[in-house]
Amino acid sequence: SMRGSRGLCSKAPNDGLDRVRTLLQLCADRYFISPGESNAELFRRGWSCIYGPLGLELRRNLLQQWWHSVTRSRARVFGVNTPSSSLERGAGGVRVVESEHFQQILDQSELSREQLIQELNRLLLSSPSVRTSLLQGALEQFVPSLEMVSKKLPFGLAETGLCFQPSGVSGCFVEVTQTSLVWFCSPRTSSQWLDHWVRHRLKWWRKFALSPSDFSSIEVPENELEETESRGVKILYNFPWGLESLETLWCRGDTDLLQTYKGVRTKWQSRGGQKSVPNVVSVSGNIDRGMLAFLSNSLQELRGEDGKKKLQQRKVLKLHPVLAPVKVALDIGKGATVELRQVCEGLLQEFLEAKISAWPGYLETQPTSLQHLNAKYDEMGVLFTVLISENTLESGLLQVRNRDTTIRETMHISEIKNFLSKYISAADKFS
Amino acid sequence: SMRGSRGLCSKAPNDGLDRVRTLLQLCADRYFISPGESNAELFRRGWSCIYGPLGLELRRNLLQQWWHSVTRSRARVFGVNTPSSSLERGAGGVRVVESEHFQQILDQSELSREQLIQELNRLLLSSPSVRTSLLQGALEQFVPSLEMVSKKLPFGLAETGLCFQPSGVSGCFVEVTQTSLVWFCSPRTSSQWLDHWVRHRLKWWRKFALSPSDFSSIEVPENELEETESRGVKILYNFPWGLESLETLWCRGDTDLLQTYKGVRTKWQSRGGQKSVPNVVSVSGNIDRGMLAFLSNSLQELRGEDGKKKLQQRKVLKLHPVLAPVKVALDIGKGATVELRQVCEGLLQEFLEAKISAWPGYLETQPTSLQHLNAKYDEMGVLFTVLISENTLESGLLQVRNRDTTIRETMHISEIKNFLSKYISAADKFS
Amino acid sequence: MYGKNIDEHFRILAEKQSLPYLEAATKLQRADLPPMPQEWSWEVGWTRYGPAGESEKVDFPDESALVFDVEVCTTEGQCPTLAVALSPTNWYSWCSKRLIEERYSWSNQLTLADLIPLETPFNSSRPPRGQWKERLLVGHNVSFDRSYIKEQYLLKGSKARFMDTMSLHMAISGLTGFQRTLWMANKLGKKRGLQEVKEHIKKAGQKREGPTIGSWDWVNISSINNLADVHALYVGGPPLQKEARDIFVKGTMVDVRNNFQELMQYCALDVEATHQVFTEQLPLFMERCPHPVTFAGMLEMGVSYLPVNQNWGRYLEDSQDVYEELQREMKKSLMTLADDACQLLQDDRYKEDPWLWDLEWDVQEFKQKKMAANKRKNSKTAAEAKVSTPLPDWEDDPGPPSEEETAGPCPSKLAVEKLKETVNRLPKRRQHLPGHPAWYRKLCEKISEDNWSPGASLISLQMRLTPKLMGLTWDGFPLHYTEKHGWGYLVPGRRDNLNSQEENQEYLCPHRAIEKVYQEYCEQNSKEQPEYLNPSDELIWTDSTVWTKVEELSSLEPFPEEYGASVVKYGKKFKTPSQDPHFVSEGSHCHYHHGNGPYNDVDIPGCWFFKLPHKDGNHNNVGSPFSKDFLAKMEDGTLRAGRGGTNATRALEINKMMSFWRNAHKRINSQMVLWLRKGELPHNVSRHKDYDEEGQYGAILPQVITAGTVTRRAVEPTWLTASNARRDRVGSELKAMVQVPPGYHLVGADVDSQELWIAAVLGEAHFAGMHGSTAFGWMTLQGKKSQGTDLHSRTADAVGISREHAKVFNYGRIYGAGQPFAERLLMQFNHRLNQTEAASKARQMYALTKGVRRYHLSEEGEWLVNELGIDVQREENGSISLEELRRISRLASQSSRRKKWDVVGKRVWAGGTESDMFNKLESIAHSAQPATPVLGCRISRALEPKAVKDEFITSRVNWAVQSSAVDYLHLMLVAMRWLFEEYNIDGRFCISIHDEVRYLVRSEDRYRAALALQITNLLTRCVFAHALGMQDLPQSVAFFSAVDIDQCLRKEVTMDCVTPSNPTGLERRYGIPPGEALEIYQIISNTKGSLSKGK
Repeated sequence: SMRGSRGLCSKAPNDGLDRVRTLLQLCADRYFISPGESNAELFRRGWSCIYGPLGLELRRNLLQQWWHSVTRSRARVFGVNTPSSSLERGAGGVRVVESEHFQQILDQSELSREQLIQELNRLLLSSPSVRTSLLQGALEQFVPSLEMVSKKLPFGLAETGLCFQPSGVSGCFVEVTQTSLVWFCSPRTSSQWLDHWVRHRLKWWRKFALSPSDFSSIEVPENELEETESRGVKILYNFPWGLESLETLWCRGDTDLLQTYKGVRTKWQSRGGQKSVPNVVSVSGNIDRGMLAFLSNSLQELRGEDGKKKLQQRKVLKLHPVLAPVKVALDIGKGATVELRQVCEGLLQEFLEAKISAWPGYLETQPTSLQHLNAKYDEMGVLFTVLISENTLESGLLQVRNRDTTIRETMHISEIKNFLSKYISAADKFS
Repeated sequence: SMRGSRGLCSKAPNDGLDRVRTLLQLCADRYFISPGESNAELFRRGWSCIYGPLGLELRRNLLQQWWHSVTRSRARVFGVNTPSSSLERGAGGVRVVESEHFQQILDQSELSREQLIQELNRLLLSSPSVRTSLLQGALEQFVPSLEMVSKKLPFGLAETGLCFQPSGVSGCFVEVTQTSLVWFCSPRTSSQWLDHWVRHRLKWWRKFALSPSDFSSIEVPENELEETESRGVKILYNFPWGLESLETLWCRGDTDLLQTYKGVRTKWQSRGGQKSVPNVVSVSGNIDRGMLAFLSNSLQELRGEDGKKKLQQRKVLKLHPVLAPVKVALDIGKGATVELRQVCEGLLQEFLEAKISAWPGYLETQPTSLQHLNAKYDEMGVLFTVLISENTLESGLLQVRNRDTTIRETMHISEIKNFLSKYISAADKFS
Repeated sequence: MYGKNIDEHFRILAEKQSLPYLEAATKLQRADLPPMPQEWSWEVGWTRYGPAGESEKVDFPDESALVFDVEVCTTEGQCPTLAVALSPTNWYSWCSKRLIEERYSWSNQLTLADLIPLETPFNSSRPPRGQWKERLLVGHNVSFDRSYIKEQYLLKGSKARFMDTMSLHMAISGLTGFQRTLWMANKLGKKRGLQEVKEHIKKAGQKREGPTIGSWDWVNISSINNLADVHALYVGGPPLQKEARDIFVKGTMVDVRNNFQELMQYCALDVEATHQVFTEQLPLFMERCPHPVTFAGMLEMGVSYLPVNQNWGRYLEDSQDVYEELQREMKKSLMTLADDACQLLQDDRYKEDPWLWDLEWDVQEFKQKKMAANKRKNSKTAAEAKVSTPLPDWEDDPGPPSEEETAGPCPSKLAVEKLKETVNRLPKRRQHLPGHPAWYRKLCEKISEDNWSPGASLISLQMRLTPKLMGLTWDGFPLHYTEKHGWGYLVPGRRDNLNSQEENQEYLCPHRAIEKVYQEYCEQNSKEQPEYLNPSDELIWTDSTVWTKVEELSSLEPFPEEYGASVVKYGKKFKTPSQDPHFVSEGSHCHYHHGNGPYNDVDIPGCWFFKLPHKDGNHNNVGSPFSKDFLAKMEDGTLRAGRGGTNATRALEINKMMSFWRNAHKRINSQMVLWLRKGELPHNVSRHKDYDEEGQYGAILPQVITAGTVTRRAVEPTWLTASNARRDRVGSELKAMVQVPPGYHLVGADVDSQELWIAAVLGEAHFAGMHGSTAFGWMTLQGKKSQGTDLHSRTADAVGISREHAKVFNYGRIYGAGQPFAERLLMQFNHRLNQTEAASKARQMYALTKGVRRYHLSEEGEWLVNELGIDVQREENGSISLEELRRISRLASQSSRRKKWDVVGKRVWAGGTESDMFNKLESIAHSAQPATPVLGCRISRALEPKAVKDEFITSRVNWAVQSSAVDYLHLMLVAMRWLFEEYNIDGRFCISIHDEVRYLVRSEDRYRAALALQITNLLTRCVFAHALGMQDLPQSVAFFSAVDIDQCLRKEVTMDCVTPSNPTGLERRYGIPPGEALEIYQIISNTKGSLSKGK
């Protein structure tokens, strides 16, 4: 290719980086993320960024799948929701400060330098700090939940939510959407439970992947474990730029609980009267990076040849049907008449009511070639494109194009909704 | 009654406050919120608090319904997601500060008082501020979204997310989960669109209400409008302590957009080439308070007489089937055995797979009277209680108690799941 | 001014205005018709047929006179399907595009191009050479056909006018509503006919024998309104065949295509018949309504036009939306009540419920198939073999299942699957909610239904158990229903039936609980006394509803004053409640409650049963306590919900809010709106600064039958009867949705107390020939509502009722209703009034106003008196009282064998404020050829004394007043047209709603139009005075008290029409500011007193 020889960018063409650039461009072009360099960078690093409608929908789907899989996997996982900021957490960390109040202190000219520092310190300590992970919140809900589970182990508390994490650059934070399961069990079984959850999680990630082997798990070497952790496992994804962790599972022993409750053991005395402190297994993931992983995993670049035998790259986001943010796009063939539009609107309503997310392509009034349209929808990961034409008004027949096969099938308008529902739920069940 | 004459509490019994107390107690007892005075107070004031599994599920259901109703109501509403903190917003507001960095500045003893103040000011201004509403984020996504909608009005951007709001006490913030729809339309139609959305929203709130007329809308009096707002409507709920606003809709004119884009009009020149600046209609709600409204609305206190003709208060949370956090509870009649438990587990699994949220009452091993059990489930708003007994093992027959009629019906185990699915989806459709 | 006097002036105006149309009508009448084509052309648009059957496609029939008929295939929308027209020289046919061209779907929004052109070529809204011609179109119920004519939707231009053979028929030979029933009865034959009459009488609420209809002559000189019967009346010959019509009503377009020739012919035959009818009618009409103003006025009435805009669609949507939401809320409330009531099943608590004790509370047993004996044995052994493993003590966290365990099928799932197999032991057809009480089961859909929804979803307000679920009370007593007596209530305290029944009654009435309910009610009421005399606005009737009521009641009223002999019988005929066989049969009386009862054949232990009062008299059963008649009782707290707190009360409220839209939405939705494209609007609209490119501008042509009643008043079901906007009625802002296009205003006014003035001025002319010479007349001239000196306030004071109620009385009386009507109204207004009280009040009021009857003896009578030597007490004018009359007739019959002497001559009223007026009205009614005093229009042949003798007197009295009011309207229309043309005021007639006229006027001309209206009123009143021989006119009635200049149709220019479907009001929601209401001095100052432009 010509690219290598362009001016100063004389580095050897790096397929991986090329791929990244393609992916990020596609995400910005196709409404997954809001355009802009810095936003793309946040996204690439697995942090919450500004998502467009498709990115948002994809993340919603992913979160929903996570929630469903974790809370419904056993009878003993309960959801909780804790605030993202709290006053009670120790010193340090990221704090939320009201700038007016801060300013007021700075403006008090009667304060000496020392008094000023004292006042500011007091302000800082009285300001709520924002969480960096969901773990602490769940630990605090351990005792209030005991009654609900009849004081019996094991049980788990699940939560998803925003966390603030240091970005690496001093004073800068990033937002991350975390998923967290905190599992309370007996010390004896904690390692077994860790294995159980690793298996469970890895299976989940792979379920939606186009090439499952890009997802893997790795035991954290002992020398990297922190004090309270007896074991750790990471679930990794093989990004074009290398492996990155999507989810981490730890055997945390009993230290966390002891710390949270400052050793008041009676609080969790379970019914049996055992004396041992419950152990904690934590499972926490970064759904923003998970999303990037699935996007990266599902992007297929295919060489296609068009009519004039010129080489062309066809890019398809082969997202899993359950994850795909748009299941079906509705378009009008040639000659958009009022009646055709009416049919589209009716069909769209029908899809939306059946909770099949649909793209109102028919609203676009500028003429586009069918080829361009298909390319666009492929890049959006749209499962099916439904084409309504003059012929539909007479016979009720539609053209339905499949993203994966690119084949166009004729279908009757009365059957399309059920077909789509069936297609999606079957993909959910059998993958 | 005796109440008036009790000791110091000689104030006339206030029905409304009584009701509030009952409601808050019930929410804490029945796993809607985490127990504790301060948490209950957050909850009562319509702020995000620590939710228990039932509260969380209720909020999830509510958010999902909101999302579905807003984004699927018209083809032209798109979801977005913007970060909760940003650097670019002007001075003031609530800022996120890294305390280590802050401390470092304070610790620099070589700095004079003035230098210190300067450094701190710089830190403050370089710290990201957290949003108090979702509006600004959506405004910033206006131009990036234009291409998606072929530069045609109207369209809307929907978002839900955490916002930080002043609590009224200086330096204290509360978290609130907001729902926001920012609707861009032509100046001519903005007032009509406001009416449209008011109707749409009010209808939505009422859809799930037990007594819909407790939800009402009121036009904001002209003298209470801010400069940029030409009209405003609030959707109110009649709480026992008075009316409070759940959702606010404003006709905001074009000022916001002009400010956000600093007057660079070319950015939004729509295809028709009209010169007018699009107007903004904003619809923003507080889903935490909305949840409280539905809880308050659905709490029915019924006088019942028990067998001994003693007056009894039956408390039922008649939550709408779609909202109810637990649709069905599974319990074992007298004498739990391994076999009965197995049936329960199998049934639970079946429910969870069908996405019918179920309560594993059978895990409770301490014997409870049926009356107490029913009372508990009524207070949890559980739609149906399925009782599995010795007889079930023989005939496959279950006892299914309906929350609303309190009547126990016999049903076969092979039909219960479909019955529940049908019940819930029908309630969704016909209410 | 033209002519010698005001009457001539108007004659000249009217003749000038109607001349071209009259000429056309004459041409049509005298035409020698061309032969009807044998073969109809299958082609889009118009085809003209020559005398030899040759056909030619034309743009439109360019003729000055046409008889015309349109057919619409109603199942396929509002688009006209085909039409036939007939001129004096040619036949024409028209086919729509939708008929000829087959397509899968058509737009449901009609455009001008879909309609039938009569004056303009295709794709144009201007006539050839830019000249509109005067054309006359004749049809039967022609306003229906008019609504499919293209040019009629244009804001300006068309000079086509319409003559309706149905209206002509009403004017010549129309029937009153009651006569119509009798006519049908007569036509349908004796047996079925009698039944119809009986049914009508029953509906009207009378159990007494019907009135004796003495004369049936009128039946032969009249008919009901449809073309076939009208044709039979005027033309005769073989009856018209109407069967083909069914295809248009029920069939599809395909059916129409398949029967095209036949249907075209059917349509043409109708046209032919209409022509024949018209030919016969025209001379009759001219003879009976000779004044040219009548003809000109009717032409003008026929072109009403209601401008609407995009807000019409919004209104329909909003109203329907709010309505449906309320409907859902109501249902939800009722379902919740039903659910809550189920709890009474526990411990049989329903037995102690004052309302629900008599519902069906039985439940069913859950059925399973009986197992065969050997099977049973097997399962028994299986059961014995079954191990029941006790739960292990909860061990400390068993840990996760192993990988192998999760890999295989889950054992608990298998257990469930296995159990599911027992489903074969259930019966094929599942029981329907066996565990629920029977009454609840009936409210639930079977789960096998396609659209199943959970809960008591079949419940409705109309069901018998609903009032019980709501715990309704009447004055504190729980409601109860019996088959025999309908709805009533239970009053506790009865002792005579306590012991006898208790053993064998399945359901026992909890009379102690009922007592408790009443006690609580009494306790509450000692605190807050409900106000009973709150005037309820439900009873603010329009004058036409008052008349319907009067006609209904008076047709059944005995005539107490007629003939000496029947007077005696009257006392027996009129049953007092105490003679009702069901009434107080066993002498068990309720000492503390008075009402409609007790009915002791309802044997409920410990309770008396009282019926709810009925508006048509207490012997009628009440079918539902939620009917419109009880809305007022709910508002004043007589009827209230006692249970379920807010749910029941709210349901009642919602019921009220929905009432308007429930009754009207079908009619309103079917209004045909035609939207005009920009090029179809006049330039002054499309180039106006307020013109909105994205807005919609269009019109509705209300289907007004210009003379739809026997009084020649116009009839139209939606706009002419629409009430004003009410805060608590969904959709009641209807009228205000008629909104002007940019650059226009609606200018109009109500004639102040039109009918009262007409009645008064007739009486005064009769009495002294001077304005204000009677007490009644003085009140109409000088009385002011604000000072409480107007007629209604005076009546209210005199009888002690509200002004609104008094208004109903007054109109009723002036329309000729008698005392029984007044009694019934009184009891309806206040159900606590008993019959005697009501009767005495009514008598008092009638003596005060109408006066008392006095009689003049007939020749025969005078002869008798003379012969028998009876000493008769006479007034100055020679009249005698009823007592004297009775004495004379008694003496006469005693002293002779002849049963009946016709002793009565003229009857007069005396002593009341309105006696003279009634004497005048009756003198008109009794004259040989009753005619309106001003324009001389004769009464329908079917009501002339020649045909009906002395029957239908009330109708004739009413006719004299109302028909004169129609003359008033026609005069106004003629005058307005003249002034608009003379002074170049750019505007058109919009609509007249009885005593109200509205014009659509260019905004710059609006004040001049207002002045024109004022002058019109002045001239019209002058015509009345002149015709009655009075040469002056009091200034207090000369002008409208206000002329409204507004942008929409509404009662008051300041009404914001806030309703549940329009919560923010007209101004905020639709941007319509308040209009101006200007009195004469303001108008004079605005126009500098001149009608001329630019002064």
